[in-house]
Amino acid sequence: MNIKRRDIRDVTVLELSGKLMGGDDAATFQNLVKQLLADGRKKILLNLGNLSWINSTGLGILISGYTSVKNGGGVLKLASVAERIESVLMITKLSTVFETYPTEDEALVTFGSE
Amino acid sequence: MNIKRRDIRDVTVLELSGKLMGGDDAATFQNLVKQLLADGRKKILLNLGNLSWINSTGLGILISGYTSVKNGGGVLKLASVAERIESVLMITKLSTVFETYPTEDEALVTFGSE
Amino acid sequence: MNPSGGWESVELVVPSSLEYLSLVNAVAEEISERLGIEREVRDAIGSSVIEACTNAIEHGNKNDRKKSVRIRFRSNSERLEIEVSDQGKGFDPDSIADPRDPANLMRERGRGIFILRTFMDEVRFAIEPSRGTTVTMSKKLGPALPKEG
Amino acid sequence: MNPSGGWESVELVVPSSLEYLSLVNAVAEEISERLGIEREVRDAIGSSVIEACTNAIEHGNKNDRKKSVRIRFRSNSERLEIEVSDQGKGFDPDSIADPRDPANLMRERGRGIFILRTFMDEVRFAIEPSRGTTVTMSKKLGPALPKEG
Ligand SMILES: Nc1ncnc2c1ncn2[C@@H]1O[C@H](COP(=O)(O)OP(=O)(O)O)[C@@H](O)[C@H]1O
Ligand SMILES: Nc1ncnc2c1ncn2[C@@H]1O[C@H](COP(=O)(O)OP(=O)(O)O)[C@@H](O)[C@H]1O
Repeated sequence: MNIKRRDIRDVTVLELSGKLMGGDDAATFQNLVKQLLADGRKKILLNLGNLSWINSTGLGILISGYTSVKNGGGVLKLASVAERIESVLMITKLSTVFETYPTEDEALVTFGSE
Repeated sequence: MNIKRRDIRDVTVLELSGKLMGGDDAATFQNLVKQLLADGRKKILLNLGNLSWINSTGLGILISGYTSVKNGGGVLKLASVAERIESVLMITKLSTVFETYPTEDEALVTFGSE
Repeated sequence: MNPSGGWESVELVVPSSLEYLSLVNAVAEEISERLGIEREVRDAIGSSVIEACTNAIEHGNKNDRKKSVRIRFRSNSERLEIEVSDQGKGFDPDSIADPRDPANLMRERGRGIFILRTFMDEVRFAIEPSRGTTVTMSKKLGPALPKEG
Repeated sequence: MNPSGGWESVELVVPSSLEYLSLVNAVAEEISERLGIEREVRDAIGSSVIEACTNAIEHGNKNDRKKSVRIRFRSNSERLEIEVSDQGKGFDPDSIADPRDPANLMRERGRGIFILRTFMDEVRFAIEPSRGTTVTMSKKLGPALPKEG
Protein backbone atom coordinates (compact mmCIF):
# COMPACT_ATOMS: atom_id res chain seq x y z
CA MET A 1 0.00 0.00 0.00
CA ASN A 2 1.05 3.57 -0.71
CA ILE A 3 -0.45 6.62 0.95
CA LYS A 4 -0.64 10.11 -0.51
CA ARG A 5 -1.70 12.90 1.82
CA ARG A 6 -3.54 16.08 0.83
CA ASP A 7 -4.98 18.66 3.21
CA ILE A 8 -8.18 20.31 2.07
CA ARG A 9 -8.87 22.99 4.64
CA ASP A 10 -9.34 21.09 7.91
CA VAL A 11 -9.91 17.74 6.26
CA THR A 12 -6.94 15.45 5.66
CA VAL A 13 -7.43 13.27 2.62
CA LEU A 14 -5.38 10.06 2.54
CA GLU A 15 -5.29 8.37 -0.86
CA LEU A 16 -4.54 4.69 -0.41
CA SER A 17 -3.30 2.79 -3.44
CA GLY A 18 -2.14 -0.75 -4.21
CA LYS A 19 -3.44 -3.33 -1.79
CA LEU A 20 -4.08 -3.15 1.92
CA MET A 21 -3.10 -6.44 3.47
CA GLY A 22 -1.27 -6.35 6.71
CA GLY A 23 2.46 -6.83 7.09
CA ASP A 24 4.07 -3.38 7.19
CA ASP A 25 0.83 -1.69 6.18
CA ALA A 26 -0.59 -1.87 9.71
CA ALA A 27 2.22 0.08 11.40
CA THR A 28 2.53 2.58 8.53
CA PHE A 29 -1.14 3.44 8.72
CA GLN A 30 -1.39 3.50 12.51
CA ASN A 31 1.62 5.77 12.86
CA LEU A 32 0.29 8.18 10.28
CA VAL A 33 -3.11 8.34 11.99
CA LYS A 34 -1.49 8.92 15.40
CA GLN A 35 0.64 11.71 13.98
CA LEU A 36 -2.39 13.39 12.42
CA LEU A 37 -4.29 13.27 15.71
CA ALA A 38 -1.26 14.61 17.57
CA ASP A 39 -1.17 17.50 15.07
CA GLY A 40 -4.81 18.21 15.78
CA ARG A 41 -6.01 17.02 12.36
CA LYS A 42 -9.11 15.15 13.35
CA LYS A 43 -11.14 15.06 10.12
CA ILE A 44 -9.81 12.24 8.02
CA LEU A 45 -11.09 11.05 4.66
CA LEU A 46 -9.72 7.84 3.17
CA ASN A 47 -9.96 7.88 -0.61
CA LEU A 48 -9.86 4.21 -1.61
CA GLY A 49 -10.29 4.83 -5.35
CA ASN A 50 -6.88 3.41 -6.19
CA LEU A 51 -6.92 0.54 -3.75
CA SER A 52 -7.27 -2.57 -5.87
CA TRP A 53 -8.00 -5.04 -3.13
CA ILE A 54 -8.00 -5.62 0.59
CA ASN A 55 -7.90 -8.70 2.79
CA SER A 56 -9.39 -9.19 6.23
CA THR A 57 -6.14 -8.01 7.82
CA GLY A 58 -6.56 -4.82 5.78
CA LEU A 59 -10.09 -4.46 7.13
CA GLY A 60 -8.59 -4.71 10.60
CA ILE A 61 -6.22 -1.85 9.76
CA LEU A 62 -9.15 0.32 8.68
CA ILE A 63 -11.00 -0.51 11.89
CA SER A 64 -8.05 0.27 14.11
CA GLY A 65 -7.69 3.60 12.31
CA TYR A 66 -11.38 4.31 12.74
CA THR A 67 -11.23 3.50 16.44
CA SER A 68 -8.10 5.61 17.08
CA VAL A 69 -9.63 8.60 15.33
CA LYS A 70 -12.94 8.23 17.15
CA ASN A 71 -11.23 7.87 20.53
CA GLY A 72 -9.20 10.97 19.71
CA GLY A 73 -12.42 12.93 19.16
CA GLY A 74 -12.22 12.93 15.37
CA VAL A 75 -14.05 11.40 12.42
CA LEU A 76 -12.85 9.04 9.71
CA LYS A 77 -14.88 8.48 6.54
CA LEU A 78 -14.40 6.60 3.27
CA ALA A 79 -14.79 7.70 -0.34
CA SER A 80 -14.56 6.04 -3.79
CA VAL A 81 -14.64 2.48 -2.54
CA ALA A 82 -14.14 0.00 -5.41
CA GLU A 83 -16.82 -2.66 -5.87
CA ARG A 84 -14.58 -5.51 -4.79
CA ILE A 85 -13.85 -3.78 -1.47
CA GLU A 86 -17.43 -2.55 -1.06
CA SER A 87 -18.74 -6.09 -1.20
CA VAL A 88 -16.35 -7.23 1.53
CA LEU A 89 -17.51 -4.31 3.70
CA MET A 90 -21.13 -5.27 3.01
CA ILE A 91 -20.94 -8.93 3.93
CA THR A 92 -18.95 -8.24 7.10
CA LYS A 93 -21.43 -5.47 8.06
CA LEU A 94 -18.52 -3.03 8.31
CA SER A 95 -20.57 -0.91 5.93
CA THR A 96 -22.65 -0.07 9.01
CA VAL A 97 -19.55 1.21 10.76
CA PHE A 98 -17.90 3.31 8.05
CA GLU A 99 -19.60 6.36 6.61
CA THR A 100 -18.97 5.92 2.90
CA TYR A 101 -19.40 8.30 -0.07
CA PRO A 102 -19.22 7.62 -3.81
CA THR A 103 -16.78 10.48 -4.45
CA GLU A 104 -14.30 12.55 -2.52
CA ASP A 105 -16.25 15.75 -3.19
CA GLU A 106 -19.46 14.31 -1.84
CA ALA A 107 -17.60 13.21 1.27
CA LEU A 108 -15.82 16.52 1.80
CA VAL A 109 -19.00 18.57 2.16
CA THR A 110 -20.24 16.29 4.93
CA PHE A 111 -17.40 17.14 7.30
CA GLY A 112 -18.69 20.65 7.93
CA SER A 113 -16.20 23.51 7.95
CA GLU A 114 -14.63 25.14 10.95
CA MET B 1 -6.50 -12.78 -31.04
CA ASN B 2 -9.38 -10.65 -32.27
CA ILE B 3 -9.44 -8.85 -35.61
CA LYS B 4 -11.39 -5.71 -36.44
CA ARG B 5 -11.53 -4.69 -40.09
CA ARG B 6 -11.85 -1.16 -41.41
CA ASP B 7 -11.59 -0.09 -45.05
CA ILE B 8 -10.01 3.28 -45.65
CA ARG B 9 -10.38 3.88 -49.37
CA ASP B 10 -8.38 1.08 -51.02
CA VAL B 11 -6.45 0.19 -47.89
CA THR B 12 -7.84 -2.48 -45.56
CA VAL B 13 -6.82 -1.90 -41.98
CA LEU B 14 -6.85 -4.97 -39.74
CA GLU B 15 -6.66 -4.18 -36.04
CA LEU B 16 -5.27 -7.18 -34.19
CA SER B 17 -5.85 -7.33 -30.44
CA GLY B 18 -5.10 -9.74 -27.62
CA LYS B 19 -2.22 -12.08 -28.33
CA LEU B 20 -1.10 -13.73 -31.55
CA MET B 21 0.10 -17.19 -30.74
CA GLY B 22 -0.88 -19.95 -33.08
CA GLY B 23 -3.66 -22.41 -32.43
CA ASP B 24 -6.80 -21.11 -34.15
CA ASP B 25 -5.17 -17.77 -34.90
CA ALA B 26 -3.27 -19.13 -37.90
CA ALA B 27 -6.32 -20.31 -39.84
CA THR B 28 -8.41 -17.27 -38.89
CA PHE B 29 -5.78 -14.90 -40.18
CA GLN B 30 -4.90 -16.87 -43.33
CA ASN B 31 -8.55 -17.20 -44.33
CA LEU B 32 -9.17 -13.52 -43.88
CA VAL B 33 -6.13 -12.59 -45.97
CA LYS B 34 -7.17 -15.01 -48.73
CA GLN B 35 -10.66 -13.53 -48.76
CA LEU B 36 -9.30 -10.01 -49.01
CA LEU B 37 -7.07 -10.95 -51.95
CA ALA B 38 -9.97 -12.73 -53.65
CA ASP B 39 -12.00 -9.53 -53.24
CA GLY B 40 -9.22 -7.57 -54.89
CA ARG B 41 -8.22 -5.76 -51.69
CA LYS B 42 -4.47 -5.87 -51.97
CA LYS B 43 -3.32 -3.06 -49.69
CA ILE B 44 -3.31 -4.36 -46.18
CA LEU B 45 -2.24 -2.54 -43.05
CA LEU B 46 -1.96 -4.46 -39.79
CA ASN B 47 -2.47 -2.18 -36.81
CA LEU B 48 -0.81 -4.01 -33.91
CA GLY B 49 -1.46 -1.27 -31.33
CA ASN B 50 -3.69 -3.50 -29.22
CA LEU B 51 -1.71 -6.68 -29.58
CA SER B 52 -0.18 -7.27 -26.17
CA TRP B 53 2.24 -10.02 -27.11
CA ILE B 54 3.21 -12.47 -29.79
CA ASN B 55 5.15 -15.73 -29.79
CA SER B 56 7.28 -17.19 -32.58
CA THR B 57 4.25 -19.06 -33.94
CA GLY B 58 2.54 -15.68 -34.18
CA LEU B 59 5.53 -14.33 -36.10
CA GLY B 60 5.05 -17.24 -38.48
CA ILE B 61 1.43 -16.19 -38.98
CA LEU B 62 2.51 -12.67 -39.87
CA ILE B 63 5.07 -14.02 -42.33
CA SER B 64 2.62 -16.33 -44.02
CA GLY B 65 0.23 -13.39 -44.38
CA TYR B 66 2.99 -11.24 -45.79
CA THR B 67 3.98 -13.92 -48.29
CA SER B 68 0.39 -14.57 -49.42
CA VAL B 69 -0.25 -10.88 -49.98
CA LYS B 70 3.03 -10.41 -51.83
CA ASN B 71 2.42 -13.44 -54.04
CA GLY B 72 -1.04 -12.08 -54.74
CA GLY B 73 0.49 -8.84 -56.00
CA GLY B 74 -0.35 -6.80 -52.92
CA VAL B 75 1.43 -5.14 -50.01
CA LEU B 76 1.19 -5.75 -46.28
CA LYS B 77 2.60 -3.25 -43.79
CA LEU B 78 2.59 -2.86 -40.02
CA ALA B 79 1.68 0.09 -37.81
CA SER B 80 1.73 0.87 -34.05
CA VAL B 81 3.89 -2.06 -33.06
CA ALA B 82 4.25 -2.28 -29.27
CA GLU B 83 7.79 -2.30 -27.87
CA ARG B 84 7.65 -5.91 -26.73
CA ILE B 85 6.74 -7.07 -30.24
CA GLU B 86 9.13 -4.63 -31.91
CA SER B 87 12.06 -6.11 -30.03
CA VAL B 88 11.17 -9.63 -31.17
CA LEU B 89 10.99 -8.38 -34.77
CA MET B 90 14.36 -6.71 -34.34
CA ILE B 91 16.32 -9.65 -32.98
CA THR B 92 14.87 -12.04 -35.56
CA LYS B 93 15.65 -9.52 -38.35
CA LEU B 94 12.01 -9.65 -39.39
CA SER B 95 12.16 -5.88 -39.03
CA THR B 96 14.00 -5.98 -42.37
CA VAL B 97 11.05 -7.79 -43.93
CA PHE B 98 8.10 -5.79 -42.63
CA GLU B 99 7.63 -2.16 -43.51
CA THR B 100 6.66 -0.67 -40.16
CA TYR B 101 5.24 2.73 -39.19
CA PRO B 102 4.79 4.32 -35.77
CA THR B 103 1.14 5.23 -36.43
CA GLU B 104 -1.66 4.14 -38.70
CA ASP B 105 -1.86 7.57 -40.32
CA GLU B 106 1.82 7.60 -41.17
CA ALA B 107 1.43 4.16 -42.74
CA LEU B 108 -1.71 5.04 -44.69
CA VAL B 109 -0.08 7.80 -46.73
CA THR B 110 2.64 5.43 -47.90
CA PHE B 111 0.26 3.14 -49.76
CA GLY B 112 -0.42 5.69 -52.51
CA SER B 113 -4.00 6.19 -53.64
CA GLU B 114 -5.66 4.72 -56.66
CA MET C 1 -10.72 -23.36 -21.22
CA ASN C 2 -11.66 -26.96 -21.16
CA PRO C 3 -13.36 -28.40 -24.21
CA SER C 4 -12.83 -31.97 -23.00
CA GLY C 5 -15.41 -31.50 -20.25
CA GLY C 6 -13.25 -33.20 -17.61
CA TRP C 7 -11.39 -31.55 -14.78
CA GLU C 8 -8.41 -29.43 -15.65
CA SER C 9 -6.06 -28.00 -13.08
CA VAL C 10 -3.52 -25.26 -12.55
CA GLU C 11 -1.19 -25.33 -9.59
CA LEU C 12 0.74 -22.50 -8.00
CA VAL C 13 3.28 -22.84 -5.19
CA VAL C 14 4.56 -19.73 -3.43
CA PRO C 15 6.75 -18.97 -0.41
CA SER C 16 4.95 -18.02 2.81
CA SER C 17 5.11 -14.28 2.56
CA LEU C 18 2.22 -11.85 2.16
CA GLU C 19 4.11 -10.23 -0.72
CA TYR C 20 3.04 -13.12 -2.89
CA LEU C 21 -0.66 -12.41 -2.39
CA SER C 22 -0.74 -10.15 -5.45
CA LEU C 23 0.63 -12.95 -7.59
CA VAL C 24 -2.03 -15.27 -6.21
CA ASN C 25 -4.66 -12.64 -6.92
CA ALA C 26 -3.40 -12.17 -10.48
CA VAL C 27 -3.58 -15.91 -11.13
CA ALA C 28 -7.08 -16.18 -9.65
CA GLU C 29 -8.17 -13.23 -11.80
CA GLU C 30 -6.68 -14.69 -14.96
CA ILE C 31 -8.24 -18.10 -14.38
CA SER C 32 -11.70 -16.78 -13.53
CA GLU C 33 -11.62 -14.42 -16.48
CA ARG C 34 -10.69 -17.29 -18.79
CA LEU C 35 -13.59 -19.30 -17.44
CA GLY C 36 -15.90 -16.48 -18.49
CA ILE C 37 -16.85 -15.68 -14.90
CA GLU C 38 -18.46 -12.28 -14.45
CA ARG C 39 -16.79 -9.40 -12.60
CA GLU C 40 -18.72 -9.65 -9.35
CA VAL C 41 -18.17 -13.38 -8.94
CA ARG C 42 -14.52 -13.01 -9.94
CA ASP C 43 -14.10 -10.48 -7.13
CA ALA C 44 -15.73 -12.86 -4.66
CA ILE C 45 -13.43 -15.68 -5.75
CA GLY C 46 -10.37 -13.42 -5.61
CA SER C 47 -11.23 -12.21 -2.11
CA SER C 48 -11.78 -15.78 -0.93
CA VAL C 49 -8.49 -17.07 -2.32
CA ILE C 50 -6.68 -14.14 -0.75
CA GLU C 51 -8.24 -14.88 2.66
CA ALA C 52 -7.38 -18.57 2.49
CA CYS C 53 -3.80 -17.75 1.48
CA THR C 54 -3.44 -15.05 4.13
CA ASN C 55 -4.41 -17.65 6.74
CA ALA C 56 -2.10 -20.29 5.25
CA ILE C 57 0.81 -17.83 5.29
CA GLU C 58 0.17 -16.21 8.68
CA HIS C 59 -1.48 -18.87 10.83
CA GLY C 60 -0.47 -22.07 9.05
CA ASN C 61 3.12 -21.41 8.03
CA LYS C 62 3.77 -18.58 10.55
CA ASN C 63 5.32 -16.37 7.84
CA ASP C 64 8.20 -18.81 7.44
CA ARG C 65 9.36 -18.11 3.85
CA LYS C 66 10.98 -21.51 3.69
CA LYS C 67 7.58 -23.12 3.96
CA SER C 68 5.35 -22.90 0.94
CA VAL C 69 1.67 -22.50 0.20
CA ARG C 70 0.18 -24.57 -2.58
CA ILE C 71 -2.89 -23.32 -4.45
CA ARG C 72 -4.66 -25.62 -6.86
CA PHE C 73 -7.39 -24.38 -9.21
CA ARG C 74 -9.48 -27.19 -10.68
CA SER C 75 -12.35 -26.55 -13.03
CA ASN C 76 -14.80 -28.33 -15.21
CA SER C 77 -17.76 -26.90 -17.05
CA GLU C 78 -19.81 -26.81 -13.86
CA ARG C 79 -17.54 -25.53 -11.16
CA LEU C 80 -14.28 -24.04 -10.06
CA GLU C 81 -12.69 -25.66 -7.05
CA ILE C 82 -9.77 -24.05 -5.24
CA GLU C 83 -7.55 -25.83 -2.76
CA VAL C 84 -5.14 -23.93 -0.51
CA SER C 85 -2.66 -26.00 1.51
CA ASP C 86 -0.18 -25.05 4.20
CA GLN C 87 2.22 -26.99 6.41
CA GLY C 88 0.85 -25.76 9.74
CA LYS C 89 -0.75 -27.32 12.80
CA GLY C 90 -4.35 -26.65 11.89
CA PHE C 91 -7.21 -25.28 13.99
CA ASP C 92 -10.86 -25.86 14.76
CA PRO C 93 -12.96 -24.32 12.01
CA ASP C 94 -16.15 -24.86 14.01
CA SER C 95 -15.02 -22.46 16.72
CA ILE C 96 -15.05 -19.42 14.43
CA ALA C 97 -17.27 -16.64 15.82
CA ASP C 98 -19.57 -14.54 13.63
CA PRO C 99 -17.71 -11.28 12.99
CA ARG C 100 -21.02 -9.49 12.41
CA ASP C 101 -22.12 -9.96 16.02
CA PRO C 102 -22.23 -6.58 17.73
CA ALA C 103 -19.70 -7.93 20.23
CA ASN C 104 -17.25 -8.72 17.41
CA LEU C 105 -17.99 -6.00 14.88
CA MET C 106 -15.18 -3.69 15.95
CA ARG C 107 -12.56 -6.42 16.38
CA GLU C 108 -9.54 -6.08 14.17
CA ARG C 109 -9.34 -9.74 13.21
CA GLY C 110 -11.54 -12.77 12.72
CA ARG C 111 -13.17 -12.15 9.32
CA GLY C 112 -11.16 -14.34 6.95
CA ILE C 113 -13.00 -17.62 7.25
CA PHE C 114 -16.33 -15.83 7.38
CA ILE C 115 -15.51 -14.09 4.09
CA LEU C 116 -14.67 -17.25 2.21
CA ARG C 117 -17.63 -19.12 3.67
CA THR C 118 -19.92 -16.29 2.56
CA PHE C 119 -18.51 -15.83 -0.94
CA MET C 120 -18.02 -19.45 -1.94
CA ASP C 121 -20.69 -22.11 -2.44
CA GLU C 122 -18.91 -24.80 -0.48
CA VAL C 123 -15.95 -24.72 1.90
CA ARG C 124 -14.27 -27.76 3.45
CA PHE C 125 -11.29 -27.98 5.79
CA ALA C 126 -9.01 -31.00 5.86
CA ILE C 127 -6.74 -30.68 8.84
CA GLU C 128 -3.88 -33.06 9.48
CA PRO C 129 -1.82 -31.63 12.33
CA SER C 130 1.25 -33.56 11.20
CA ARG C 131 1.06 -32.40 7.57
CA GLY C 132 -0.93 -29.22 7.40
CA THR C 133 -4.28 -27.71 6.56
CA THR C 134 -6.05 -27.79 3.20
CA VAL C 135 -9.02 -25.52 2.59
CA THR C 136 -11.12 -26.55 -0.40
CA MET C 137 -13.61 -24.00 -1.68
CA SER C 138 -15.84 -24.26 -4.68
CA LYS C 139 -18.02 -22.02 -6.77
CA LYS C 140 -20.68 -23.11 -9.24
CA LEU C 141 -20.21 -21.73 -12.71
CA GLY C 142 -23.02 -20.24 -14.72
CA PRO C 143 -23.43 -21.04 -18.41
CA ALA C 144 -20.99 -18.35 -19.55
CA LEU C 145 -18.74 -18.38 -22.58
CA PRO C 146 -14.97 -18.24 -22.16
CA LYS C 147 -13.42 -14.97 -23.23
CA GLU C 148 -11.71 -14.91 -26.62
CA GLY C 149 -8.47 -13.30 -27.38
CA MET D 1 10.85 -10.05 -2.70
CA ASN D 2 13.55 -11.88 -0.89
CA PRO D 3 15.13 -10.15 2.06
CA SER D 4 16.77 -13.37 3.23
CA GLY D 5 19.17 -13.24 0.29
CA GLY D 6 18.79 -16.95 -0.53
CA TRP D 7 16.90 -18.49 -3.40
CA GLU D 8 13.16 -18.23 -3.36
CA SER D 9 10.91 -20.01 -5.80
CA VAL D 10 7.46 -19.91 -7.31
CA GLU D 11 6.10 -22.86 -9.23
CA LEU D 12 3.29 -22.97 -11.74
CA VAL D 13 1.88 -26.11 -13.35
CA VAL D 14 -0.52 -25.79 -16.29
CA PRO D 15 -2.17 -28.18 -18.76
CA SER D 16 -0.60 -28.44 -22.23
CA SER D 17 -2.74 -26.00 -24.10
CA LEU D 18 -1.70 -22.71 -25.69
CA GLU D 19 -4.65 -21.04 -23.93
CA TYR D 20 -2.63 -21.10 -20.73
CA LEU D 21 0.16 -18.97 -22.21
CA SER D 22 -1.52 -15.78 -21.06
CA LEU D 23 -1.59 -17.08 -17.51
CA VAL D 24 2.12 -17.92 -17.78
CA ASN D 25 2.78 -14.46 -19.18
CA ALA D 26 0.83 -12.82 -16.34
CA VAL D 27 2.84 -14.74 -13.74
CA ALA D 28 6.15 -13.91 -15.42
CA GLU D 29 5.13 -10.23 -15.55
CA GLU D 30 4.07 -10.16 -11.91
CA ILE D 31 7.27 -11.84 -10.74
CA SER D 32 9.61 -9.65 -12.81
CA GLU D 33 7.76 -6.54 -11.73
CA ARG D 34 8.10 -7.53 -8.09
CA LEU D 35 11.81 -8.05 -8.57
CA GLY D 36 12.03 -4.46 -9.77
CA ILE D 37 13.05 -5.47 -13.28
CA GLU D 38 12.67 -2.70 -15.83
CA ARG D 39 10.10 -2.81 -18.64
CA GLU D 40 12.43 -3.79 -21.48
CA VAL D 41 14.01 -6.69 -19.60
CA ARG D 42 10.61 -7.79 -18.34
CA ASP D 43 9.44 -8.00 -21.96
CA ALA D 44 12.48 -10.05 -22.90
CA ILE D 45 11.86 -12.43 -20.01
CA GLY D 46 8.15 -12.68 -20.85
CA SER D 47 8.88 -13.45 -24.50
CA SER D 48 11.43 -16.10 -23.53
CA VAL D 49 9.13 -17.86 -21.08
CA ILE D 50 6.36 -17.82 -23.67
CA GLU D 51 8.67 -19.42 -26.28
CA ALA D 52 9.86 -22.11 -23.90
CA CYS D 53 6.27 -22.90 -22.89
CA THR D 54 5.04 -22.88 -26.50
CA ASN D 55 7.68 -25.50 -27.29
CA ALA D 56 6.90 -27.54 -24.18
CA ILE D 57 3.19 -27.54 -25.08
CA GLU D 58 3.48 -28.09 -28.84
CA HIS D 59 6.64 -30.12 -29.35
CA GLY D 60 7.17 -31.69 -25.94
CA ASN D 61 3.65 -32.58 -24.83
CA LYS D 62 2.08 -32.54 -28.34
CA ASN D 63 -0.85 -30.43 -27.13
CA ASP D 64 -2.03 -33.26 -24.89
CA ARG D 65 -4.00 -31.39 -22.21
CA LYS D 66 -3.61 -34.32 -19.85
CA LYS D 67 0.12 -33.71 -19.78
CA SER D 68 1.30 -30.70 -17.88
CA VAL D 69 4.01 -28.09 -18.18
CA ARG D 70 5.82 -27.03 -15.04
CA ILE D 71 7.39 -23.58 -14.80
CA ARG D 72 9.63 -22.75 -11.87
CA PHE D 73 10.82 -19.20 -11.19
CA ARG D 74 13.77 -19.03 -8.81
CA SER D 75 15.36 -15.80 -7.80
CA ASN D 76 17.94 -14.40 -5.48
CA SER D 77 19.33 -10.89 -5.35
CA GLU D 78 21.56 -11.56 -8.35
CA ARG D 79 19.48 -13.47 -10.82
CA LEU D 80 16.19 -14.86 -11.96
CA GLU D 81 16.27 -18.42 -13.19
CA ILE D 82 13.34 -19.96 -15.01
CA GLU D 83 12.88 -23.67 -15.60
CA VAL D 84 10.29 -25.00 -18.05
CA SER D 85 9.68 -28.76 -18.05
CA ASP D 86 7.61 -30.97 -20.29
CA GLN D 87 7.05 -34.72 -20.54
CA GLY D 88 8.15 -35.10 -24.16
CA LYS D 89 10.85 -36.99 -26.03
CA GLY D 90 13.32 -34.14 -26.35
CA PHE D 91 15.36 -32.96 -29.35
CA ASP D 92 18.84 -31.87 -30.30
CA PRO D 93 19.27 -28.21 -29.32
CA ASP D 94 22.58 -27.99 -31.21
CA SER D 95 20.85 -28.59 -34.52
CA ILE D 96 18.87 -25.35 -34.42
CA ALA D 97 19.51 -23.20 -37.52
CA ASP D 98 19.91 -19.42 -37.37
CA PRO D 99 16.52 -17.96 -38.34
CA ARG D 100 18.21 -14.74 -39.50
CA ASP D 101 20.04 -16.51 -42.33
CA PRO D 102 18.65 -15.26 -45.64
CA ALA D 103 17.71 -18.87 -46.45
CA ASN D 104 15.60 -19.06 -43.27
CA LEU D 105 14.32 -15.52 -42.91
CA MET D 106 10.95 -16.15 -44.55
CA ARG D 107 10.30 -19.49 -42.88
CA GLU D 108 7.22 -19.62 -40.74
CA ARG D 109 8.81 -21.50 -37.88
CA GLY D 110 12.14 -21.99 -36.19
CA ARG D 111 12.54 -18.84 -34.08
CA GLY D 112 11.58 -19.97 -30.57
CA ILE D 113 14.90 -21.23 -29.29
CA PHE D 114 16.75 -18.42 -31.02
CA ILE D 115 14.56 -15.89 -29.21
CA LEU D 116 15.20 -17.28 -25.76
CA ARG D 117 18.89 -17.73 -26.41
CA THR D 118 19.09 -14.10 -27.52
CA PHE D 119 17.04 -12.59 -24.73
CA MET D 120 18.35 -14.57 -21.78
CA ASP D 121 21.89 -14.57 -20.36
CA GLU D 122 22.20 -18.32 -20.09
CA VAL D 123 20.12 -21.18 -21.51
CA ARG D 124 20.61 -24.87 -20.73
CA PHE D 125 18.67 -27.89 -21.95
CA ALA D 126 18.39 -31.05 -19.89
CA ILE D 127 16.87 -33.73 -22.05
CA GLU D 128 15.86 -37.10 -20.67
CA PRO D 129 13.94 -38.90 -23.39
CA SER D 130 12.19 -41.10 -20.83
CA ARG D 131 11.09 -38.21 -18.61
CA GLY D 132 11.02 -35.03 -20.64
CA THR D 133 12.86 -31.83 -21.44
CA THR D 134 13.74 -29.06 -19.03
CA VAL D 135 14.91 -25.71 -20.35
CA THR D 136 16.65 -23.57 -17.75
CA MET D 137 17.15 -19.93 -18.60
CA SER D 138 18.60 -17.22 -16.45
CA LYS D 139 18.85 -13.48 -16.43
CA LYS D 140 21.18 -11.38 -14.30
CA LEU D 141 19.43 -8.79 -12.21
CA GLY D 142 20.63 -5.23 -11.92
CA PRO D 143 20.69 -3.44 -8.59
CA ALA D 144 17.06 -2.33 -8.76
CA LEU D 145 14.63 -1.79 -5.93
CA PRO D 146 11.50 -3.92 -5.65
CA LYS D 147 8.31 -2.06 -6.36
CA GLU D 148 6.24 -1.01 -3.38
CA GLY D 149 2.55 -1.30 -3.11
N1 LIG E 1 -4.65 -22.25 7.81
C1 LIG E 1 -4.75 -22.09 9.13
N2 LIG E 1 -3.90 -22.70 9.98
C2 LIG E 1 -4.01 -22.53 11.32
N3 LIG E 1 -4.94 -21.77 11.90
C3 LIG E 1 -5.82 -21.13 11.12
C4 LIG E 1 -5.79 -21.25 9.71
N4 LIG E 1 -6.80 -20.52 9.19
C5 LIG E 1 -7.43 -19.95 10.23
N5 LIG E 1 -6.86 -20.31 11.42
C6 LIG E 1 -7.29 -19.93 12.78
O1 LIG E 1 -8.62 -19.44 12.72
C7 LIG E 1 -8.70 -18.10 13.23
C8 LIG E 1 -9.72 -17.29 12.45
O2 LIG E 1 -9.27 -17.07 11.15
P1 LIG E 1 -9.89 -15.91 10.28
O3 LIG E 1 -11.37 -16.02 10.31
O4 LIG E 1 -9.26 -15.96 8.94
O5 LIG E 1 -9.50 -14.57 11.02
P2 LIG E 1 -8.05 -13.96 11.33
O6 LIG E 1 -7.09 -14.59 10.39
O7 LIG E 1 -8.23 -12.51 11.11
O8 LIG E 1 -7.77 -14.30 12.75
C9 LIG E 1 -7.29 -17.57 13.13
O9 LIG E 1 -7.03 -16.58 14.07
C10 LIG E 1 -6.45 -18.81 13.37
O10 LIG E 1 -6.30 -19.06 14.73
N1 LIG F 1 10.51 -28.90 -25.60
C1 LIG F 1 10.75 -29.48 -26.80
N2 LIG F 1 10.52 -30.80 -26.99
C2 LIG F 1 10.75 -31.39 -28.16
N3 LIG F 1 11.24 -30.74 -29.23
C3 LIG F 1 11.49 -29.42 -29.14
C4 LIG F 1 11.27 -28.72 -27.92
N4 LIG F 1 11.63 -27.44 -28.11
C5 LIG F 1 12.04 -27.35 -29.39
N5 LIG F 1 11.96 -28.53 -30.02
C6 LIG F 1 12.37 -28.82 -31.41
O1 LIG F 1 13.19 -27.79 -31.88
C7 LIG F 1 12.66 -27.20 -33.04
C8 LIG F 1 12.93 -25.71 -33.07
O2 LIG F 1 12.21 -25.06 -32.06
P1 LIG F 1 11.97 -23.51 -32.15
O3 LIG F 1 13.26 -22.83 -32.38
O4 LIG F 1 11.23 -23.11 -30.92
O5 LIG F 1 11.06 -23.29 -33.43
P2 LIG F 1 9.60 -23.83 -33.75
O6 LIG F 1 8.96 -24.20 -32.47
O7 LIG F 1 8.94 -22.69 -34.43
O8 LIG F 1 9.80 -25.00 -34.67
C9 LIG F 1 11.19 -27.53 -33.03
O9 LIG F 1 10.62 -27.58 -34.30
C10 LIG F 1 11.18 -28.90 -32.36
O10 LIG F 1 11.45 -29.90 -33.30
